[in-house]
Amino acid sequence: MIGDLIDGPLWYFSAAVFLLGVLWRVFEILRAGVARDLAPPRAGGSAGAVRALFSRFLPRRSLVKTGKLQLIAGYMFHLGLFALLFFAAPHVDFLEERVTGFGWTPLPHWAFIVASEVAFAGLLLLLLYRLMHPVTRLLSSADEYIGSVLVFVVMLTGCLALARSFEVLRLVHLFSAELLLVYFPFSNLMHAFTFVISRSYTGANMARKGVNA
Amino acid sequence: MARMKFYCDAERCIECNGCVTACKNVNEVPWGVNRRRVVTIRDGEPGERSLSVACMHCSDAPCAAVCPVDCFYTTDDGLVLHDKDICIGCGYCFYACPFGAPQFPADGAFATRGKMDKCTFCAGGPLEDNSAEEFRKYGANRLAEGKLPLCAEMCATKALLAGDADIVADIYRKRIINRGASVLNRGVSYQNATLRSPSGLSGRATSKE
Amino acid sequence: MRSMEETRWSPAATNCFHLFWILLLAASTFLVIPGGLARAEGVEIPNPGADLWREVRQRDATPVPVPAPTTGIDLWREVRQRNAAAIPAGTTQVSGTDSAELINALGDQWRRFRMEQLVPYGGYVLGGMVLFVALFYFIRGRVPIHAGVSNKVLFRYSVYERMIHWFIASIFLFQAITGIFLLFGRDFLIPVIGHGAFSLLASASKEGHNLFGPLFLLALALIFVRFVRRNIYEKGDLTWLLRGGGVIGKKHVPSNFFNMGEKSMFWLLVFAGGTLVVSGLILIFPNFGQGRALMGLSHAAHGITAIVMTAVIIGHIYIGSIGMEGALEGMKTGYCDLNWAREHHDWWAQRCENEDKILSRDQVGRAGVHSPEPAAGQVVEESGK
Amino acid sequence: MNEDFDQGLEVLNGQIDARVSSYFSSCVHCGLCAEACLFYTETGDPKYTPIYKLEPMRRLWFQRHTLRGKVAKRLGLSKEVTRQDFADWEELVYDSCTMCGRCSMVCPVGNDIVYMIRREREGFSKAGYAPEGMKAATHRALTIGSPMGVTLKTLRAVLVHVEKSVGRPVPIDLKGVDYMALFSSMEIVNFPEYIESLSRIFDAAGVSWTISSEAFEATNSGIQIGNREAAAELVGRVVNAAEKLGVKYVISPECGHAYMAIRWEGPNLIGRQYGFEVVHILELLDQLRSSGRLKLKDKTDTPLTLHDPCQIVRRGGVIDQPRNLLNEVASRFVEMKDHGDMNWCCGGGGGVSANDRAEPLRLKVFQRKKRQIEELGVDTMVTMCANCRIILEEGLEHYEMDTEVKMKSLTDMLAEHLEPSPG
Repeated sequence: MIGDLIDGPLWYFSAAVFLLGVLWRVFEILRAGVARDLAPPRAGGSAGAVRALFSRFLPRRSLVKTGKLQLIAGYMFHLGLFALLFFAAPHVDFLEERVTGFGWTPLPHWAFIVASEVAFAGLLLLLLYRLMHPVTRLLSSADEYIGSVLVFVVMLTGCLALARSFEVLRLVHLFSAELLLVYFPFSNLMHAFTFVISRSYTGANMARKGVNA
Repeated sequence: MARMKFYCDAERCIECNGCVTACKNVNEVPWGVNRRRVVTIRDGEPGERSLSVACMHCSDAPCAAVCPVDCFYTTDDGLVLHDKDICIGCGYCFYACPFGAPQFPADGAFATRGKMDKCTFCAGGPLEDNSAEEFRKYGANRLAEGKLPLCAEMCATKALLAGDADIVADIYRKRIINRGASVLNRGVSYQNATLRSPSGLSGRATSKE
Repeated sequence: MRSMEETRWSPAATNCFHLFWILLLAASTFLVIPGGLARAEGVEIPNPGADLWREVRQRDATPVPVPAPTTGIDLWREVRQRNAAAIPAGTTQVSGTDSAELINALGDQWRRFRMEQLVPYGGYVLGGMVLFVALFYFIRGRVPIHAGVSNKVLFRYSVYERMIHWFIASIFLFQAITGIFLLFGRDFLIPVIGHGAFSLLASASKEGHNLFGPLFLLALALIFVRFVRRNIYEKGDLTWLLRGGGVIGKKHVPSNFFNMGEKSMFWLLVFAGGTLVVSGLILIFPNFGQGRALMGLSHAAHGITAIVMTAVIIGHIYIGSIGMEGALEGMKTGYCDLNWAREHHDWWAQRCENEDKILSRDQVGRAGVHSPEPAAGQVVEESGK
Repeated sequence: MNEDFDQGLEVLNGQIDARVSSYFSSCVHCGLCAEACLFYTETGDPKYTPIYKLEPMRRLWFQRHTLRGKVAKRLGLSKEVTRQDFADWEELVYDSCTMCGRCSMVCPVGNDIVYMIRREREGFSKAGYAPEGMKAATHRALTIGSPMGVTLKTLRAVLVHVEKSVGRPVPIDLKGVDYMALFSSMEIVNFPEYIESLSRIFDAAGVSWTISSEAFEATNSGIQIGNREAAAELVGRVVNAAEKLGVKYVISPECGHAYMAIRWEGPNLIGRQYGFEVVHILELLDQLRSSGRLKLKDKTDTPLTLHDPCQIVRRGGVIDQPRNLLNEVASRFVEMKDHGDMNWCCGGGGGVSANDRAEPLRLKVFQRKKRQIEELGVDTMVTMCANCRIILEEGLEHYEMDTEVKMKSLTDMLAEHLEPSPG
């Protein structure tokens, strides 16, 4: 049956594509390498890399006012998604069963729903911003729209399956998540991993010059 | 065909909650759900009466009428049962039921109720009789075994009667006859509490209107 | 050449819509509510304290009989006949909301309201609205920009305003569709797709509806804060109403950034939307111990306002899309055609002209690419405040 | 310079290293960098969004460095980067970017956008798509020795005046001294008082220094236009001269990109470390101040503010030194709202000042700086970059603010407050 396919082979396939794809992309990026900086540094780069890795989670003050729409919506989406992805009871169960082998304390049901509401509001607003603002409309390519819509579809099917009583709804959610997993490594959804590399490079480089990036 | 009915004799019910316990036990009803309950009126006052109530298996069941997914059905025995595979836990039956029979395993925020649960007259559900799945979802199917609901079977004072309406009516009629005229002449056995005495109307007003 | 007929009728026809909404709102309120009320009045819940007070006020010393069954047989009869009025309040060992109540007094009325009024009349209203819009379109056609599309535009909605508009729009649409499934699905979808499939759809709709509900509150709050100042009624609005939005007198009634119809639409959204949100929250948070009576009433309020709101939004979508040339542009790009503004919001257009705020399409660039927002250093005052 | 589009494309491809790759992978096109760029905020035109300026490079990266891009290109879903793209983007890459690096500071995923612009320019200049003004400046720098055409003769003429004014000879080609000073052409031509100030301060602080007749020019058009060979040649001249004179330090003057070129890019351009250290003049002065060799007197009570040259402060790391020094000579020093590593560029960096056709745009975006000055209400502005200074003066003149706001060089100001050494 198609359900068994989605729940079994397709899941393992998409998980494998995701894992290998992400590893391949990271390799693809690092392969080119970076020339050693010969200029005598003011300070070590590693500390700067770590600092930038964390400091860029917060916006620069001068950007808070002009960028507030993206910032608020962006935080809502990312924090909400993080909470519901890793701390929703069904996800914890799923991860324990299929991935980690151990579980952890999930959010109470109401908090899970609040998190998804926050994430939904954020994603919708971000998508609308992308469509409405001249800058993002100019910048955005099919990649961004496909990524946003896929994430939205995964979240929506998840929300429709909240009752956890219809196998079909769960499979639809799982299937859309599998699509996302397969698409992920080949799109700029990769920023979920590569931001670490980008921030570290920039942070290290700027720290050598004596600037807090 | 038989028409299954419950009858609770309020003259006999002593609010022991045995029926509630029996129901919970035989159907392994989850925590928080009570398919049957005993309600006492005028508790501790003259005229106190108790009734054990559950789903009355109405002929024109409001729950079935309002259900948006049409998950209720009436069996040949006149029982109103529902299909938990269809139920979406919306709670409409709970608003409509006059007896408060529909129960939900949860009443969490964002209307997380779970599937509705109610008295099945110990007749299980739409699944295969006495299968494990039927028991998990609906509880016991005693009717399929030729037994009556355990609540009535367990009733110590035989206040709660269950079975074919005709037989229940016969039993009750006999009781009335045996109880004699005193019962028929309402309230003589006990204190007359039909009328409320207007004792408080002779007081004085402390201010003008 | 456009025919005289078209020229004379089209603006009036547009405004006819707004008038229609207001009438519809009023009509539906009168249609549905009294039925519910009449039944509510028929209920008598025993209340000795109130009775005593009534007797004192009426200086009536005659004892008032309270119908209360004493013997078991009477009690059982009242229960079977769902006669809540005859049964005194009880107690029970079983915990739970309303579990000490033997009879749910409003249950049957709620059932009759839902099955005999909300579903059929709601269906007529929504179906009628769709039919009305379709007929309107086929008879009157699209309202054109009479002076033609010009090369000049006016800045109408900022990015943020367009964002929150489409935000509330998408949420409303989702809620309306899922709500319609839940309300009418049993009658229309079960015969087509069967119980199992519909149950799946209904479960998905219910979960989605409950999850997106609170977001509608957020969206409504954003819309309210942003647009309220431009929607306060002003002097010319009375004229607009008196002339039926242009239907009487058959010509356009001058208006500001928003006309009377749009303002009414806004306030309807605020109040009906507010009702939807409040009643919806009562329904989706059963954990605060509210009883069946309150939830039943909330459901009724939710149903009525949802039907009215959806009908109005059908009209709103019609005017905003195929019904009127140039209407969608403002919400899509942020700029509206100058001629459109002159024909529909002439006071506002005039003020923009006076303040030299007319832009050419070239300035605006590729479909609203240029945006004179505060960030651009060229602060454009949001008009119509 | 031989220009060739295909070679340019290959050079551009060669510029894509792991950093660039990770930056493009991380970018989600959120558009926040636009809010940090004065070319966007002042014009409102979305094409000036920093990351958009990298579109040709991004497409090349996509097609040659990602699996998906390779497939997409083969299927014809991703358009080839063409001459037309280069022509269309030339304005974005050169005219509308001062490489100020403000965007790099705000990117949520930490992309160093300027790093990429710098590399994109390598490809563009190789392909011949660079502004004529910048090409000519680079040509003059390589042939004459200065982008403005300043020769040794010009310098000597200026030094005559300086010597007269200071009353001592200016040391030229002195071997075995500690410091070798560089100047930007702008200083030699427009602000010779800098040389005078330097001379006075060094005399007072007892610094042994010299000027090399072979390499006194600090500016480097090569890194502005994006031409590694030219840049390496220009850096090499300074390195050779300094190593020939055997100095311990080379002083980078009050010039933004000159500091970037000699301090941070230089060793990487010539592929080896220097036999000397590079210090910015203000680094040196602050060092002298803290060690007590530079004594300053008479704090002025005129309210003044500091304009941070991007390449020295945000991209160079000389952030606190100018503030320490300024606080020594001014009692009413106030900061602008966005300052230090988040300052707003004057609009003339990154070669834009050498690019005549960019002038109208440059003057338009100057409004950002103008607003900053107006918000503060201060009538004296101190800076430490001759290019910033000239751009600011031009901007103020254009907006007829030159009567209200005066520009000053920080080094000159320190020289004015110099306490003569007792010895």
